[in-house]
Amino acid sequence: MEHDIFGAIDEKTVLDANQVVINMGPQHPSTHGVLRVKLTLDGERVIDTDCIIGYLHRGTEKIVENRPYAAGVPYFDRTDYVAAVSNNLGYVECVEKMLGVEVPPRVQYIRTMMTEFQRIASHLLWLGTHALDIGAMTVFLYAFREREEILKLFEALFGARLTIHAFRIGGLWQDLPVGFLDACRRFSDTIGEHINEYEGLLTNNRIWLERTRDIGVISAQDAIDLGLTGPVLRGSGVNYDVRKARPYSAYADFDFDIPLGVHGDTYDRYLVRIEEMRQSNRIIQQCITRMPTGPIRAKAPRVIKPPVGEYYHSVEGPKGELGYYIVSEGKTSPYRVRIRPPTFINLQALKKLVKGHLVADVVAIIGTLDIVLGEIDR
Amino acid sequence: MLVSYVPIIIFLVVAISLPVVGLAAGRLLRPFNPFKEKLMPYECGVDPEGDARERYSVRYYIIAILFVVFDVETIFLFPWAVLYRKLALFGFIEMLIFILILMVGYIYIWKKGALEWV
Amino acid sequence: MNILVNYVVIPLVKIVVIVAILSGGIAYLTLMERKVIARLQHRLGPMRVGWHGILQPIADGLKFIIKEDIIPIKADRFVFTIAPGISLVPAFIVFSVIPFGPPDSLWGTGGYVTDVNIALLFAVAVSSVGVLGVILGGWASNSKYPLLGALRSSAQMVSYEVAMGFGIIGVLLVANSLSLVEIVEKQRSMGVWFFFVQPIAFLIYYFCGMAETNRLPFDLPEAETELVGGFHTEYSGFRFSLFFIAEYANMITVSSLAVTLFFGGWLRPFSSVAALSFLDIIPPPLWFVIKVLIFLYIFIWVRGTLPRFRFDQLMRIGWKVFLPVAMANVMVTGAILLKFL
Amino acid sequence: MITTNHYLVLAAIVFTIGVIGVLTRRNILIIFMSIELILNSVNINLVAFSYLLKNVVGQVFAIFVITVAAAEAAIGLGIIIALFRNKETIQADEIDLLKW
Amino acid sequence: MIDQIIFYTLAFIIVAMSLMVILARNAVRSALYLISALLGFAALYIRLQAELLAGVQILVYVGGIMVLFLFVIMLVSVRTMEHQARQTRQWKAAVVIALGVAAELIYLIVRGGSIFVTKQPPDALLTKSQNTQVVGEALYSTYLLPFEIASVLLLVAMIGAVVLAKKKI
Repeated sequence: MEHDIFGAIDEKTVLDANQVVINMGPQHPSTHGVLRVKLTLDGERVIDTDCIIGYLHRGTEKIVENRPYAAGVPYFDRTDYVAAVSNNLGYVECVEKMLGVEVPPRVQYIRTMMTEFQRIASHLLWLGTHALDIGAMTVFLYAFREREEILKLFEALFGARLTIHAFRIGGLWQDLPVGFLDACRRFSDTIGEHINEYEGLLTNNRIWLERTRDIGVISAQDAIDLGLTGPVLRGSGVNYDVRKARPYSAYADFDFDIPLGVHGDTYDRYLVRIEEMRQSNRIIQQCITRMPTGPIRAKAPRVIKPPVGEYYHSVEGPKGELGYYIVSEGKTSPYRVRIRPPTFINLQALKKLVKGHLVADVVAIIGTLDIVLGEIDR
Repeated sequence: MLVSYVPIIIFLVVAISLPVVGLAAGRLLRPFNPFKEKLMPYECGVDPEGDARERYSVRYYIIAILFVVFDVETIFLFPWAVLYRKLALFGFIEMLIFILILMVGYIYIWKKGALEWV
Repeated sequence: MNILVNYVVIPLVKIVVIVAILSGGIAYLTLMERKVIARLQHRLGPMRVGWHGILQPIADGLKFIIKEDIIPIKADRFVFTIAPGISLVPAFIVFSVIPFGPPDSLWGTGGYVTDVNIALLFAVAVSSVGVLGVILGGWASNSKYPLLGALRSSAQMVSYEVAMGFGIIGVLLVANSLSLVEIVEKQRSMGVWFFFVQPIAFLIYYFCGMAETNRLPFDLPEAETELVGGFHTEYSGFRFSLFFIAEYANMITVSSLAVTLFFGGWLRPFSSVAALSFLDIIPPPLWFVIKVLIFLYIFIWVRGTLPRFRFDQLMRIGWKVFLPVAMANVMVTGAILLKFL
Repeated sequence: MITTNHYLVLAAIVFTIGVIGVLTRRNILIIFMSIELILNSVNINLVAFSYLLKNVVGQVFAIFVITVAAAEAAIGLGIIIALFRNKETIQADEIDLLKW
Repeated sequence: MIDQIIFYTLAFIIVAMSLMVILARNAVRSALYLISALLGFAALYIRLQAELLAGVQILVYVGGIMVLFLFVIMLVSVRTMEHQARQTRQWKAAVVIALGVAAELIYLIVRGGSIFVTKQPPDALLTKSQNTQVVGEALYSTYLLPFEIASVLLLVAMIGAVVLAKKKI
């Protein structure tokens, strides 16, 4: 402040830095599980962060390596435990790829439809908790109201709600129950309105805008460099979606758009996810109207012994590119299984995103990354 | 009318007795089973890093100072507002000068960025 | 002897009644809050204890009393113990000056505990003491989240207190009295509620009141998603409930003062219109309660709708929007009043 | 009967306590609080005389004293903070250099 | 009689709390005692019919200045000082001097007391809803200049505080 009294603000001179180290998590209401973030604060400003993970490590990959291929599926219910269907799809398709099995179209349509339901459910959970972190508690309960409907559909088809063991290698456990498609149609007819409802509470809300605009901005280049995928990447305007880039299941048959953000801030990621829900609904509607008939199982060997080799297959999970890398030695259980968990990689961005923001923004940014610790720690 | 303050004293006594009675009654009813982990300061389930009585940002202090200054300003406004009808134009100009002088300081701190939290 | 009856016995009865109503009111305010928010969120709220959860507040209160009361090992025990009291007591004694009925009501004893001639100043001053409880509570816990929460909280509370004070000055310019009874009487004699004279002052007052009571969208001090529980993170059991009660008592205080200053206190709507005199069937204290309930409802409604501000935004609004607007409001009101003098 | 003298004696006692605090304590913050005590004892005198003489001037001056106290606290505590950041101490007798 | 009870109770509170202020080990405790003393002063002002002043005392001192004190106590960590000596080395001499001053003051009051000993003034001085007006009238007419100067003082305080809080002086 050596210049004249109305001169420019010199940040360093006005206020002094006193650093305080504070632990956010593992037992914190908004770190979404047992993430521990060590924040170095100057007042309310974040100078540095350190993520400490591993509180939920269960050794999923190692367990699966000691099980027959078919018995591995339920373990992947529990990695990203709010998107079990997507996880199952990735693993099942990977094993099918290893075996060279071609699944019937009806199975592919059902799988695609359920995966899109799962995407909506996962995004709803994200929306609810993200909004709750920023203080809008009502959105949380609205979102859970619709998520409940999806879980009911899961229960009808798979017999469970959360950890559902959705798909079997080579097909499905059972065909669609009577009236299931009607229930799906009822849901998909109303979800659009409900999404409008959430948007009514948030999208143009001044406080919401102030809390999310220009918070946690990441440029397209940085996002690519960090290996981000999913809505976090697309929020920065990079058009990469596994469903379009390397279509799997029945995605090639459907008409849908990939929403993209512009600024790469929290608000854009919010908009991208909201629009993704609408697009998922579009896919669901196409699935319902064009649902083919036919068998629900492919001719897969009873004892699964894939040929020797390395295989990688990835799907677009709700949170990003979810890849499975499996090495087979030709035995009944895999030699090595490695998951490419999207949120583990997305979480890397946290350090970069929060630097210079306030404590309250840390919460918003953790929310916008949409992390699930089950998947990060595996 | 000094007596009209007596009820306030009574109210004060009643209001103070409420938490005292509550705490005393609770002491008879509630369990008491402390152990080390329970009595540790909360820091999200891990051992605290360093001492909590660190020094915190000076920004809070600036806010408090500005508050005290403006608080004193309001105490001059209270009698002024009550008397306003009597003081009329004279009072208006008087207070205008008073507030304008303080406005200089307000604009200064605004320009200096003391009101920014950044 | 007369003085003893007038200034000790009768007020004592009133105080006991008010404290009882207030305690019960606060308990049921929590139930109201849960029920209203539940309605907003398509759910039922408490349903188990009693018919439609009607006994829930009693169960909550009991639980507060029988829960273990933990004092952290590093805490300053003495300060830790009295801090909630410092929060609670001012929140309660403000009601000694708030009038809920005209001077001739309640068998001629006056619809207030006492009518002092600095009532408004007293109310503002006493409610400004409550912030000490928050600071001391956070400091005494000797833990990071409470300390950070206490600093935040008190910075927020004092910031908005300034704008609130300026907002009140606007009313004072019109009313020319610090006595709350006279302010209401003035609204009757002028035939208009001060809200219609001083709408900007009211908005500033009410928003600042929300900030003062740490309610959404200004609930940062207790923002559980950021600072866990803010200044009361380490508090449990009955001590915690004292902070909790203080917050709700402050909500009622802010609403009561808003009603008294801007919405004619105990007066029925359009008190100057004789054609509406059938409204007098509802006694004045009830009118007061109804109005207060409306404001409490708005508190809850806002909580169910809005996200919360960030700290820098909160400070910016307090210091850069509310304060200048409130100051301008005072001077503009003064200038306009000059014409009528 | 309570006369003005009573108030004066009370003020003198508080004043003395304040002076003792200022002279003996090492903690600058407590020294400051003692100064507040001294200012308040002065206010008692002003108000007591205002009551005795039936003249409100004493109260007006008490208000000015409070204003001064507020300004003094603001600046004084500002100095303490500046001092603390440079010297890492708030003990009065450790701050004995005119320049550092 | 009631008058005596009021006075001696308040006087006892004020003196005891003031003593605790300078005896307490911890600055936060000191602040707490000072708050109690200040509230006692406010009550005394009400007794002396300075109602406005009592309100101002609570608003500015208890709700303002003491908040500022507590903030500063939190900003400069008090933890380190609790184990050190409370008093300066010259404390014995200081107490003696202060007591000397006190003796002198009280001697003056007692000797000159007859000037002030008057009958208790009747409460008619300032009747209901008058105090604020009367004080205000004096404040905004006769003492106009001090009033305006007060704003300059506050201006200085405001600017000074911001300047002092910067890193380098």
